[in-house]
Amino acid sequence: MSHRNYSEKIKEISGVNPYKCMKCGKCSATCPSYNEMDIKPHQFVSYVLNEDIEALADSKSLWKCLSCFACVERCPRDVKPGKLIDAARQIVVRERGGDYLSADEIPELLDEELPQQLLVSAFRRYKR
Amino acid sequence: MPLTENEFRPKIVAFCCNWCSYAGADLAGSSRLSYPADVKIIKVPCSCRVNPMFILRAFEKGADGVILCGCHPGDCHYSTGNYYARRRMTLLFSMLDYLGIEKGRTRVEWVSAAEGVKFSQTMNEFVEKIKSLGENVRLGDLRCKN
Amino acid sequence: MQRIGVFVCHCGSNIAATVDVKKVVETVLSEPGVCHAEDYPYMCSEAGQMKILEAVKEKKLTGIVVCSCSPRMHEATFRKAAERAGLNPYMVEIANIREHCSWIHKDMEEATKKAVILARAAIAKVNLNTPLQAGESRVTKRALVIGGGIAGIQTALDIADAGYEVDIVEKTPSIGGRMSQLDKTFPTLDCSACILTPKMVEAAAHEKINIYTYSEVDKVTGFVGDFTVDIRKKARSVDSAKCTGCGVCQEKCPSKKSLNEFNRGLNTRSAIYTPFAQAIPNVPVIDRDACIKFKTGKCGVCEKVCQAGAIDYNQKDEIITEKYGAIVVATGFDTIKLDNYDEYAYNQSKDVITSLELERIMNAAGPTKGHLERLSDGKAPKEMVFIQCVGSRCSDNRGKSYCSKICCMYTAKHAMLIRDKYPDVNVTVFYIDVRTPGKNFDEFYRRAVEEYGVNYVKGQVGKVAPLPNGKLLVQGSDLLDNKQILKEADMVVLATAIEPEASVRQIATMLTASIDTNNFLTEAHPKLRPVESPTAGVFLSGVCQGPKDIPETVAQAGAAAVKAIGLLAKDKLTTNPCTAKPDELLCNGCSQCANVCPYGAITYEEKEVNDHGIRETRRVAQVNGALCQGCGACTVTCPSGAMDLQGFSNRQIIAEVDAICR
Amino acid sequence: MQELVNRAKELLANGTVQRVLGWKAGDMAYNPEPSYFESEADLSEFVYDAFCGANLSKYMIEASKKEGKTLVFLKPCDSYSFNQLLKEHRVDRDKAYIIGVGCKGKLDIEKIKKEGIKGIESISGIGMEDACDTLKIGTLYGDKECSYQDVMLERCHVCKGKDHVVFDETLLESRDTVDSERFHEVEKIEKMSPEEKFQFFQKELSKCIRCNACRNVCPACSCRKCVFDSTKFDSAQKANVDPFQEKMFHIIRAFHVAGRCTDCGECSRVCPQGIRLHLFNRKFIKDINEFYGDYTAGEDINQEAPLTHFEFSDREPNEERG
Repeated sequence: MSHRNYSEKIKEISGVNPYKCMKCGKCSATCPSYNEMDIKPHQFVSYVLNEDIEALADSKSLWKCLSCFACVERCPRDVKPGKLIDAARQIVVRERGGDYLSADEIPELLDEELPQQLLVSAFRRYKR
Repeated sequence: MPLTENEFRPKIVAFCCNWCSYAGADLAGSSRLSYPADVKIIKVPCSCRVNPMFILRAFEKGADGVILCGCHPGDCHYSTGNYYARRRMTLLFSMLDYLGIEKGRTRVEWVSAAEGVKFSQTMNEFVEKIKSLGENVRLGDLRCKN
Repeated sequence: MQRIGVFVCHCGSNIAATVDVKKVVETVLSEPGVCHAEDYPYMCSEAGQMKILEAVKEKKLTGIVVCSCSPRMHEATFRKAAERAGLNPYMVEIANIREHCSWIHKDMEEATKKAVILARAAIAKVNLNTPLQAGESRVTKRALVIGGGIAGIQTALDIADAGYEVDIVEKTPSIGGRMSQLDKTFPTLDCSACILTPKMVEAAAHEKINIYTYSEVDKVTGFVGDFTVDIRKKARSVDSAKCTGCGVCQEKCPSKKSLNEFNRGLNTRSAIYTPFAQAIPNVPVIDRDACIKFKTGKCGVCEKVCQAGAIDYNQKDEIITEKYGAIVVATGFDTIKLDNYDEYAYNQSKDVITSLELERIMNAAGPTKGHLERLSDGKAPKEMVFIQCVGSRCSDNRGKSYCSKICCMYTAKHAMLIRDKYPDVNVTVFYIDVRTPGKNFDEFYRRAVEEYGVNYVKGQVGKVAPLPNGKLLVQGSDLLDNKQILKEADMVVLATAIEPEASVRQIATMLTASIDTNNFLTEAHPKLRPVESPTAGVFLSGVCQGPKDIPETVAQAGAAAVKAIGLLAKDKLTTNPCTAKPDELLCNGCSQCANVCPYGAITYEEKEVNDHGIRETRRVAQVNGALCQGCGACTVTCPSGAMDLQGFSNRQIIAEVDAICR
Repeated sequence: MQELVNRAKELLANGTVQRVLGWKAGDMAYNPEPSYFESEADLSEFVYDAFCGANLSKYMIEASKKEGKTLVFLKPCDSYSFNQLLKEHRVDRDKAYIIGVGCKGKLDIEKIKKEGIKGIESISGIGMEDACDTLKIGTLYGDKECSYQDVMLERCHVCKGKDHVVFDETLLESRDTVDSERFHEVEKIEKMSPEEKFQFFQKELSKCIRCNACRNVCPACSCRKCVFDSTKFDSAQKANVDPFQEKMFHIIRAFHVAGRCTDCGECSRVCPQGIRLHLFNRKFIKDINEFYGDYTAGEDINQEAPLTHFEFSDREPNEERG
């Protein structure tokens, strides 16, 4: 796939119109993983718009996003950076193939403190 | 969209009230929001001016779809016109449906003067819908022609 | 048979680039009734209009079709041209081949085809046009201003100064509006009350101005030049004629727990109260929901202490019916509710406040007597954070899509005032953009940064969290530094979006004035008629039309006044001739049309008619042409087709349908 | 029946009324026709039996213009039509003396003929004093019998009720005749596919010969001049010039009487081609009831009519039924 196609694919999966972003930075202000990210949430949009998906795919941010969706919740423009990065992640996972998490491993990983939601998002992230 | 041969181009009549929807169509124009040329607009002072006879007439003369646009309920320039139009059209459309004229061929949409985008979207959708229904052959004459 | 001339406008390249105008001219020549067709680069120009005049003369035209821009743009122009040529102006029809054709289609062949069809429909209509004569109606030389804020006051003063009677209807107990709640005003930092109070006094003292406070508009009927309005004077429970404004009743009132609306609910007031010291009129009202006398029947303290004997518990709402020629809406704004914005902790912490609340805190007459302090513990703040665009510029459904326009400037004002009065307080402003178009506005903002050391950070705040130590943790981002910022603040001020006062929707409905999805009243034209409503005789002043600061509001208030004066100065108005007209011979007298007429324009009378030699008395519909606004509701209700609408007759519309479907 | 004649004679004699509007015996037992009776002598031809289906209320429009009062006999369903005309100011209540007459269901001669009974010479068992269970029919081919109920008019099977909504006095007993669901037929059509619906109505309407009987008999079609006869809509009745009205006649007519039609069933009764015209009107009635609450035209003259009234919360035209 060309860069353009990747970019379109991200828009399609996420259902986000990145042009709506007004660059207010509320997503970055909201993000709990901000300090661990190399590309910051408010920058996701420009990577998609500039069709620089490779950089986004190679970024640490892809795997640092907790999918907490605070940015999705608070974005005043319905741009939802969390969905964009989620889409980028899905593309990478699809391309890479293989499962990074099998259901058999779950019991071992279970922890009283662990929110159920995390399992769901882990499956979304690490399994085809 | 250039004209291509054999492509079905529906005839669509749009009645627009002067105060909201006609202005909405103007705004769609000045904002260059395109919709198919199949749509031809007739200006009426208010949606309540549209007599069911006009709609039947359009179908009889070969229209494939008729849409009526007026101010949003509550925003009628004449206060109440669109409420009457709403009842009339509800009954007329239901009757046409009863006679076998698919419901998708008739539509009422409330479009304000500020809703150029909605106007254009509505017309795009409506034309698509009519294209999917194909040519209207039913109301040309409700009786057997031979 | 009409003799119709068709004039196709190029509109420069606006039309001609997409529509083959020559082909349109050529094609329409074969339409029935058409005996002349030509094209011209700008039909609306003087030279273009001359083309019409010449053709009418040479070809003895009886009807005209102009294929051009929207009739909303130039129908009036071409009607006047026809009149100059000696034709009845209503013998003109416009085919809208710009907004409805050339601007939305790209393919020339297709656009040209459509233009021809639109022209054909207009020609079919003109073939059935008949000359129409506009009637006349009288103008009541009195104006109504709804809303007594700075917009309403200024409009009323300007109209009154021109010599016309004006009534102001204000729903709160005093005129003054939002401006009376402000402490200082930008960009000059002068005191709001100091410049507003003289205007309030001037309005109250003006012999042509009559103020109804604590009153609301109940009902509006009629039309431009001749509105009839019912004003509900709510029971004040105090006789304005007797009250001296001494204030003893308020001091002695034992019920003191009602939230003080004027101070945005930051402190309390008595049940009998005047909203603020400079209130006009200086006559208190009794809040009957809070008053012990009204709740339990026992108390009556105010009555006992009032030496003027002005307290009247039995006062009732009074309806005043008055006629007006013009109505100006100046209903103003309020800040939005912040219930949807949990992340800013407005409902969790007393130290998160709106900017309007800060105005009251900074004001000497406010809840803290003008001392900047935290409402939670009364301590002086050291770190203050201002958050911009709270609820503004939001395209999600939590806030408003528009920019509230005034926040950037008043936040700079607040920051500057705080740094000036309390130099030890650090002030940080989180902004998305700083918007300062306006005379001396950007200079003002720059002074806040350069002279007063206000810390502006580009980046919206994501979250405000109350901490156990009583402080507020502000989590923001600095987009230019690419850093996330965590700041412990003592107070957070939210630049809350403004929205039209909630009552405006009801008022707009009564006036049949249109309103947009944000509840702002719609102007007749966004650029060229910004202070008029599309509803004739209704004018817009202030924020009810869109966000504005004080100078803009005052300018618009003056403009609305001028438009109203222009109307009031006329003795007679010409009425829309496109009114309903019954055919007496076809009328059944069934009254269905009268049932649907929103204007009460249809009456019935027993009338002798001559129906092809049969003379008899029949019950027939009569239309009052001055009342009829030409909606056409009656025409469709009429089962016999006796009622028709001039200018939009059944036959005309059917001819258009036929032309389009041909 | 004699009671009616006696009462009419009284009212004529004491000057209460100037004339009587009732039914006159026809040339056959099954075709009495509406008639004025000016004198006692005229009344010898008066008849009221199971074939007096004709709704006399529309004649009261003309009668209202005449000198003095007219005595009119109205069956329960006819009284709805009269009331509706009253609401539309088309009849003058002061010019009418209304005797509400009882009804045991009226008969459809076409249905009798469909039973295979031909050459009818006489029919008995149709008087108001009869049991009205079985008809005894004398024909050229001998005596026949058939069930009264089986040959009743369609409208009587779905009767609105046997109470008069307007009257000065009532005479004769009624009998409940309802044995069908009023909207059953309409519902059946609603369930068809668009193509089936169209086929159905095309078949029905292809029978139409545009004789205008439905329009002429309809009490709601009381316009001084029908739109189909005027030039106001370019829909005038000029054959081959503009066929618009030809094609749309029944739809337009149904819309014109929507909210005003009392479902008196006269249109279907008089149609010489047997078109079930009530299927149009009843569809509107069903929709009105469903969308805007139960409404029976003519029942209460002070009630707001559905098409000249609205609620802010009315349904949207595009909404799917359900």
